[in-house]
Amino acid sequence: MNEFMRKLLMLPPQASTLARSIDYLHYFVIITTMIGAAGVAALTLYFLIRYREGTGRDRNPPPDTRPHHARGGVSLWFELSVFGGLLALFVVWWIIGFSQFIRIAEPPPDSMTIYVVGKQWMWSFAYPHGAGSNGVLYVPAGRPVKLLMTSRDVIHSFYVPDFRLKTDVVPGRTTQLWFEVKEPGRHPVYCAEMCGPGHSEMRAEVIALADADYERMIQGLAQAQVAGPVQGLAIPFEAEPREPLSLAAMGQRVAAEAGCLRCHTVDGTPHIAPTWAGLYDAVIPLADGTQLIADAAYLTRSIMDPAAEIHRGFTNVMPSYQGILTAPQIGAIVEYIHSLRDVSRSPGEAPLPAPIQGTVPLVTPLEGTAPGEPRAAVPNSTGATP
Amino acid sequence: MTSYLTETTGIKSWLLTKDHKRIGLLFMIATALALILGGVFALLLRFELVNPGPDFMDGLTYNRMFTHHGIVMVFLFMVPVIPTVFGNFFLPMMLGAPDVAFPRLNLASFYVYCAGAVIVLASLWFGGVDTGWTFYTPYSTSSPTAVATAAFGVFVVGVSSILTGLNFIVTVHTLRAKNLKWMEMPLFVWAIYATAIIQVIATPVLGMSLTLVAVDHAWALGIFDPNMGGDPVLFQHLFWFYSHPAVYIMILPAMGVVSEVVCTFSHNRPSSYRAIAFSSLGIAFIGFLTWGHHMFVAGMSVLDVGIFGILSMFVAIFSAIKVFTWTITLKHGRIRFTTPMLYFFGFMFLFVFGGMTGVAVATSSLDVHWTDTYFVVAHFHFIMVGGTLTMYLAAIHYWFPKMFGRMYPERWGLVGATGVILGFIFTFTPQFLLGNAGMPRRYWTYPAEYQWLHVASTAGATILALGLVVTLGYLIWALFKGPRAERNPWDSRSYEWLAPTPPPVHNFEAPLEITRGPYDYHLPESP
Amino acid sequence: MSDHGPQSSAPRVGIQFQDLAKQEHAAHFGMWVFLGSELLLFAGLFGLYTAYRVKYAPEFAEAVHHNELWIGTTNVVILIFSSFTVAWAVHSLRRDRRRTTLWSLAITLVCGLLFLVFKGIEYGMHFQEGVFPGHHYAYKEMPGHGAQLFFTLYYFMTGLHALHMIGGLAVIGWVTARVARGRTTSAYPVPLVLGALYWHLVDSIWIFLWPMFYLTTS
Amino acid sequence: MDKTEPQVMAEREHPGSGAKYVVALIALLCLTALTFGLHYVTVGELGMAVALTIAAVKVAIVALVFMELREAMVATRTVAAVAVAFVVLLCLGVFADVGFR
Repeated sequence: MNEFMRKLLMLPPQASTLARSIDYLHYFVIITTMIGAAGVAALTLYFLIRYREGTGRDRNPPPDTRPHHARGGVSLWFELSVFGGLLALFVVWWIIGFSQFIRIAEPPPDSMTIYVVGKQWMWSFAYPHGAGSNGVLYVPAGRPVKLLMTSRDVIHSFYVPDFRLKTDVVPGRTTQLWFEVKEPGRHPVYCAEMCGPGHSEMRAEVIALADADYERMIQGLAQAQVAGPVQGLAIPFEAEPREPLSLAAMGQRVAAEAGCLRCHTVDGTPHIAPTWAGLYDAVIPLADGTQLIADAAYLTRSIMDPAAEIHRGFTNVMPSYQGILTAPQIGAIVEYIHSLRDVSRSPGEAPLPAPIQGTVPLVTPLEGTAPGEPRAAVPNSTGATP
Repeated sequence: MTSYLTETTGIKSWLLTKDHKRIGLLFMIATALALILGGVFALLLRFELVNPGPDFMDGLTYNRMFTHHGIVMVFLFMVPVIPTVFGNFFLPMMLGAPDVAFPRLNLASFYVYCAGAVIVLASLWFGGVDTGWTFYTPYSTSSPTAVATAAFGVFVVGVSSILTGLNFIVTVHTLRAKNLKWMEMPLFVWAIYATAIIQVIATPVLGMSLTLVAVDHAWALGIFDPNMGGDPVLFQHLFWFYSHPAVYIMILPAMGVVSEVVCTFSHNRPSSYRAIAFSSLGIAFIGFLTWGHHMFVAGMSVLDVGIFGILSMFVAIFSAIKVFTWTITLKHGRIRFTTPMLYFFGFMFLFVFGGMTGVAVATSSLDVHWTDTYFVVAHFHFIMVGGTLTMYLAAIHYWFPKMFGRMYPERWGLVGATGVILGFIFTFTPQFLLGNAGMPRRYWTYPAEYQWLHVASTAGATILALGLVVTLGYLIWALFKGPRAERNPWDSRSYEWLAPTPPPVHNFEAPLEITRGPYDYHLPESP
Repeated sequence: MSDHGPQSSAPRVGIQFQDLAKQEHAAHFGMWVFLGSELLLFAGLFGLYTAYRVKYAPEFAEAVHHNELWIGTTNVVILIFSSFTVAWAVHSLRRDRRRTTLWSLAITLVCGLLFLVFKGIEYGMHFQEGVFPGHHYAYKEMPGHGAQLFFTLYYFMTGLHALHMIGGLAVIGWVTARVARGRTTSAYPVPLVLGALYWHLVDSIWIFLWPMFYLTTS
Repeated sequence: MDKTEPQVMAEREHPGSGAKYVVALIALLCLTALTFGLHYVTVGELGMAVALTIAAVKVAIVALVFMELREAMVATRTVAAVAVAFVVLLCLGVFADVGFR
C-alpha cells in the first residue's frame, strides 16, 4: 500500500527515518483532498443535470416567499455538522503535522554535527574531524546527523527530497536540519530558494555510508565505495587529516600552511598584521576612521578582499586568498580566530590558554561553546608557529 | 436615451471620462494587455522547460522571465482585474447609484495604475528583474538588475489599488439606492467590499516593504542586510503580511462573480445569503492572520509555525462554507447551462482542489517537503487561474450583453471554455506530481527524470493558450457583429439588469427605488 | 479627498449623492479610510522596530539615550499644541468666526514649521557625529549593529513622518488660503475638517515615535 | 449601519462649546509631563510598556476629541479600530517569531 501510493504520487524514496510517517500524512491529506474535490464536482454535476431547464423538475417545490436573505436550502444542523466535521478534519491535520514538525525541528541530543555553508552556487561541508568537501555530503547511515547551516551571501534552501526535508540557509544566522539516513545510498540535494542565475545548478548529493566505511572515509583511509558517477558539482573528497581534528584545529593548520601566521600572531604580540588574539567580535578601528565589529563576516571579507577594510595602524601587504583557500578552509580559519577570542590582545596581561595535547573527541563541542566558557580545544598539531 | 458608449465621442471623451463604466472599460483594455503579456512570458517559460538542459534562454534570462511573469500577472492583472473592471462597471449599478462616490479619484486610479505599469515594464528595459515577484532580501538588495525600478512600479500600482478600494468602500456606505438595505445588496457587492477592505489595509504594508527594498538597493541602507545585523526573514514577514491577503484580493471578487452567476443561471436564490456575505468578511479578516505559513522553513520560530498553522486551517472553513452554499443553491433551481455555468463547473472542481491543497501545504510537516517546489506552484495556479481567471472569463460572458448590448456566440463560448479548463488541468496537474517528486520551483534546468511531466505541462499550456485565443477572437467578433441583447437576457433579478442595455451615462432612467431583493426569483420580473 | 469641492461658498452636490449630508459623510468617511491606510504604511516599520528591539535590546536603549531628549520632547509638545489649534480652527469655522479660524490655522502652520526646524537641527547634529543611515553609518562611540539599525529605523520613521508633516503643511496651507478667500465657510467646512483629520494623524504618530526614539529605558 | 448621519449634521449646525478641546489639550500636556517624569523612574521593558500605554491613551484623546470620533458613526469608529488592530497584529506576529527563536 505504501509503495503503491508512493509511486502513484511520484514521491521519491523514503530514505530518512522521518520520511515514512510524513508520507502517511501526505496520503491521508491528498486522498481527502481528492475525495473532497471530486465529491463537490460530482454533486454539482448531478444538480446541473437534474435541475436543468425544461426537465419539469425545476418547478417542483412551491415558490419560496421568504426574504432572500433568510436561511434556506438545508437544515442548520446539517450545515453545522458539515463545517464542524471539516474543521475537525483540518485540525487533525494540524495536530499531526505540527507534532511531526516539532520532531523535524528538534535534533536528538546524540546527533553528530556537520557544518554546511551555502554560497552562490555551491554547497560546502565541514566535518567535525576537520575534513571538508564540496558538493557531496558524506554521512553515516543509521546515525542522526545535525546540519548547522549558514550562507555566505543570499538565502538558499537545503532540500533533500528523499528525506522530505528542507530548511532555508540564511546569511548571518545558523539554521539547523537533522536527519537519520536509513541505509547507505545516494540522495540528490537541491537549493530550493531562488538565489540567482545559477540557482538550478546549485545541486549536491548526500552519500550515506555504512558506519565503518564512513569512519574510514572521513579519516582518509579509504575512498568511498559508492557505485556510479558522482552527480552535480561534486568535487572529490579533499583534506583528509591523519588524525581527527576539531574545526578550529583544522583552521590552525590551514593558517600555518597558507602563511597567515607569518604576519598574524596568536598571542597578542604586535607584528606585521593585526594579532588574532581577542580579535573575534572585538571593536576595531579602521584606517578610514570608522569602526566595526570583527565578526565572522568581516573576517571572511578580509580574507577574500584584504584591502577593503584595513585595521588602523597597519599597511596592507596581504594578498587576496579568494580562489586559493576553499570555503571550508576559510570557515576553519575563522573558527580558529573565534577560538582565540578570549586571549588577551596585549601579551602579559592574561595567561594564554594552554595548548591541549593529543587528539580531541570525534564529535567536538564546537557549537556549544558560549562566551565565557573555555574555547574549543586547539591541539598543537603542527608544532611551532613560523 | 443614448448609451454610455455613444453619449460622447472622441478619444478625449474616453481618456478623460469620469463615468465609472468607461473607466471600467479602460481598465479592461489595460488588464487584458497585461494578461496577454504575462501569458506570453508563461509560454516562453514552459517551452524553455521542455528540455532538461538549456534551450533558448540562459539562467539569468529565465529568472527575469518568471519574475516578470509573476509581477505582471499578480500586480497588473490578478489583483486589479475583477474589482477595477467589473467592480467599477457594476458596483454602482448594483447599488442603484449613478456613479462611484469619487469619480475623479476613480479616473486618477486608472492613470496611477498605468504609470505603475509603465514603470514596471520600464524595468525590463533597464535590464529586467531576476528576484522573483517575492523580492526576497538579501538577494533583491544585491541583485544587479533593475530591482528598485520594478519595486517602485509595484508601489505605484499599489497606490492605485488603495484608491480603488477606498472609493468602493465609501461607495457602498453612502450610495446605496433608496431602501437598499445592507442585507439586500447583491453578493458581488459584498465580495468587492471585503476585497476593498483588504486592499486598503494590506497594500500600504507592501508599499513600505518594497520601498525599503528599493531604497536599500539604491543607497545600501541595509535594514535587512545580515552583514549589518539585519534579519532578512523580517522582510518575508512584511511581504507576506500583504501578499497572503493579496491572494484573497484575487479570489474574493471571483467568488462574488460565482455568487451572481450561480443564482442567475439556476434561477434560484442563494441557499444562504448570509453565509456567503459574512464569509466574505470572514475571509477578509482571518486572511490576515495566516501570513506566516509561507515561512515554515524560513528559520521562523516553532511557536510561530504552530500559530500560523492552526489559523490557516480556519480560513479554509469560510471558503468551504461558500462552496457548499453555491452547490446547494443549484438544488431545485431551473438551470440554464451557458458558458458562465461551464466556467462555474470548472471553478467548483479547480477551486476546491486548489483550496484543499492549500490546507495541505499549510500542514507544517508536509509543507517542509512541498514549499518552494512545483507543488506550491500548481496549488496557487489552481486558485489564481482555476479560480480567478475562469471566473473573470465567466464574468465577461455573463455581463457582456449589459456592457456592450450584444450577445456572444454561445457555442463558441462553450468551446473556448472547454479548451481553457481542460488545458488548465493538463498544465497544472503534472506540476503537482513534479512537486511531489521534489522538483524545486524557479529551476530552468533540471534532472532528466522530470522531463515527461514538463512536456505534458507545456502541452496543456498550449491548449490553454489556444482556448484563450479562441475566446478573445469570438468576443471581438461579438463586439461588432453579435446579435443585439435585450435588457435582461438571462432573466436575472439583480439590480444592474434593471438599467437599459447598454446603460446610459448615469445608469438608470430614474433614481432606483428598491422594492424587492436581488434574488427574488419567486416574484415575476418587474422593472 | 473632497471630490466635489465647491468652488464657491454655496456647496454643490455631486450627481451621485442623494443630498449634501451624504456627500459630506462620504468625504468624511473616505478620509478616515485613507487615514487607516496611512497608519498601515507605518505598520511595517513598527514591526521592524519591535523585532530589532527584541534582538538588540541593550544597544537600542543606549542609542535612544543618544537622541536629543529635549528636541523630541519639545516637538511632542509643539505637535500636541498644533493639534489643539487646528481643532480650534474647525470649531471656530463652524461658528462662523473666520478671524479666529485664520489665526488658529496660522499658529498651526508655524508649529508645523517649528517642528521641522527642530527636526532639521537634530538631523544636523546627527550628521556631524557621523550618525548616518545604513552603510554610511560612521558613529564611533556606538559601532554595534544594533545602534546602526536603530538609527536607520530612526531616519526612516522620522523621515517618513516628516514627509507627512510637509504634506500636512501643504494641506493646511491650502485650506487656510481657501478660508481666507471665503471659499471654505461654515456652509461646507469639509475641506478644513479633512485637513485637520490628516494633521491629527500626523500628530498621533509622533506621540508614538516619541517614547520609541527618545525616552531611554536602560 | 449609517443611521447616524443626522448626528453629523446636528454637530455641524449646533457646535458644542469649545471647552472640551481645552480640557483635552490640558490632559494631553499633563500626560506628556507624566511620561516624561516616569521615564526617569521606570526602566527597561516595563518603562517602554508604560510609555507606550500612556501614548495610546493620548492618541485616544486626540482621536476621540480632536478628531471627533466620539460623535462619529459606527462605521468610522470601526475603520479606526480595525486599522490600529492590524498594526498591533503585525507587531505581534513578528514578535512571536523573533522573540521565540
